Amino acid sequence: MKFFGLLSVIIVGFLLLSATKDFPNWGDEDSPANSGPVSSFYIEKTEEKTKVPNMVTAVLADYRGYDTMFETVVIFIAGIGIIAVLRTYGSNESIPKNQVGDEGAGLLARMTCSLILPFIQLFALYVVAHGHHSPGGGFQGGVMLGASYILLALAYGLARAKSCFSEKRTLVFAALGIFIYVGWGVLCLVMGSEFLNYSALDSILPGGVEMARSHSMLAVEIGVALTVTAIMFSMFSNLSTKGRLDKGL
Amino acid sequence: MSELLNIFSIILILSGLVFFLGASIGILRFPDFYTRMHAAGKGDTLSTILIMSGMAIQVIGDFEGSSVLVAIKILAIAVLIMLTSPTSTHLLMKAGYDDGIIPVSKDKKTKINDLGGPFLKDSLSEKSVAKKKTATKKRVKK
Amino acid sequence: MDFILICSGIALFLMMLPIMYRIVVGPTAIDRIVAVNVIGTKTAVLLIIIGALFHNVAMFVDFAIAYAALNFLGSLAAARYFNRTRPAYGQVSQEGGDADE
Amino acid sequence: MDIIIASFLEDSIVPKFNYWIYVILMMIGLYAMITKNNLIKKLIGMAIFQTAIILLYVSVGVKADANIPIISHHGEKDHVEHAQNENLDSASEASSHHGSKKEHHVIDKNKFANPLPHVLMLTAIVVGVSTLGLALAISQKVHGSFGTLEEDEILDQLRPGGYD
Repeated sequence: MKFFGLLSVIIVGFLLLSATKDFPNWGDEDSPANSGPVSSFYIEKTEEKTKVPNMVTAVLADYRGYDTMFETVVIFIAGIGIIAVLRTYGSNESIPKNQVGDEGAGLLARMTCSLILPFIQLFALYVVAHGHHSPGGGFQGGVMLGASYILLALAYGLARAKSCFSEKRTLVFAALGIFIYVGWGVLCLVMGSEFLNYSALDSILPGGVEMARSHSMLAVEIGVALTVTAIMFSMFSNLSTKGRLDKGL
Repeated sequence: MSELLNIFSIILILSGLVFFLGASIGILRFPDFYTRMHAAGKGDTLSTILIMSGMAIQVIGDFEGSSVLVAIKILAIAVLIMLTSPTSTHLLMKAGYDDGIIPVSKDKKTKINDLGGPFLKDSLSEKSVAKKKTATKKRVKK
Repeated sequence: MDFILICSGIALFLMMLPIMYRIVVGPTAIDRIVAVNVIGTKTAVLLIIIGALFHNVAMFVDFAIAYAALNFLGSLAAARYFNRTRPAYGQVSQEGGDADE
Repeated sequence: MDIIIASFLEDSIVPKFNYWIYVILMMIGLYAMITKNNLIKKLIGMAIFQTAIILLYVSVGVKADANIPIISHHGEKDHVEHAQNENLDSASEASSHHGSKKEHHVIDKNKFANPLPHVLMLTAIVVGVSTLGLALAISQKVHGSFGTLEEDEILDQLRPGGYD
């Protein structure tokens, strides 16, 4: 088995490597991917049309809005799937009350976490809100914010984290994020344009068409960040307790 | 940037590299887990702080508004690592201690119970060890 | 100045190699995790140096903060995992599995 | 012989080293997925495979003299201004100094990396995290009902006549 596995892997690798001689060189500016009309349009026109210097955020939240919307739905479905697979309800008397993990990770870790947790959460909000001008956005900031709750659960025990971010609240937040995203698209529809065409919102948002698109991206990113935060924490708490949500890792 | 500041930052960066060399050799060469942890915790943190300070001085340059902000962020990373790296080393050390890793000693006679810690005399009982051993044996036989 | 930055970056990378050796052969699992932790903090430093080489530290510093914070999260989770599973060995084993992956 | 090796090195390894790295990473991941017996190790192989694909896409979007795809007007005045002065004619520069919002810099597309692969890979990473989480949940469930994560033992138990 090992031999055949190795043989097939080497054959696949050889085929792929023999195909690379038709590929563009490293750093080639005239390769089809780099000189194509789509990416040139994104680089040259994004800031003019949306007033967002970070092209990745602009392309992610505006030009490819459908893609990102269903990406958020994918995360939501993954979280729901994990809950459906793992979560067990009912009595948990069979678990012994040794609870090594319930009181957290000791005084030193608690002290450190209480010092750096506000910093991490503030930085996560900065990443979400400043994603137009610096690397960041909804996914990244959501992961940071979810990581802060995971840190809380690791240091103080899962019960403490659940008192801040209970299971019900997790699911509500996850659904709320998608609701914000889709609702923003429907708002565009109501204002007389296509779904997720933010330029229709210039009559209710200040600053003209470009700034309307920029602000809409911020709203959409906030929705993405809510969903990602909630689902990350839900994933951690379900996976680390085998779906019982009683004692932390 | 003044020449003096530049030289100062270069000295900071190079000294950080020297301390990191110590940490890396220590992690490579020390004989057992606890001493390796020693090298990792101290040398790593100090070298990070030194290099970060040097880079912050580099970035500040001619004291513009935005570059001061960047320098503050870099120093924030240094503070973050200064807080977190010893903490994680301590926690991992505690985990290894509870795990029953035996420290190396000259006469090689130190047993796990000699240290007087809350070791796994009863929790890692002989029964569970035997059970695990038979389970692995069963796998190997297959 | 660029020369010194490049040299220090390469030196950092070369000094990571012994630690990577420790990741590969480390006798215990916790050895490996400590080595990964050290490499994580050094990666944050390396990101700052790369940013200075690209004259764009303002952008790269955000990556470095995120990396440093998440690195601590990883080692804390590993420490909690090893701290919990082993002492609870005998008690948890009654429900079939001894540790969750 | 040396000449052949040297020309091979010069033609297909040095200018295309990113593909070599991605193929090697992908082979590691594929080997782990095929031959490893433990389900968690298979998942680790899958994660390495995804990383290789991400590396391929991102490395295709690299340009030689390019920076990250974020246009920065503020901050690092000296470098950015210096970089943009090369492709500014004097008229637009004068107007931009007046701070009028309508006038924009002419953006040289060779100064910025291709943003499209970054966006695609951002979504790919998100899908990777989702699938990995779900796969871990399912393997926990497998461990709960079979007591093991080794593939052959699970197959033994599933086979009719196996011990169970």
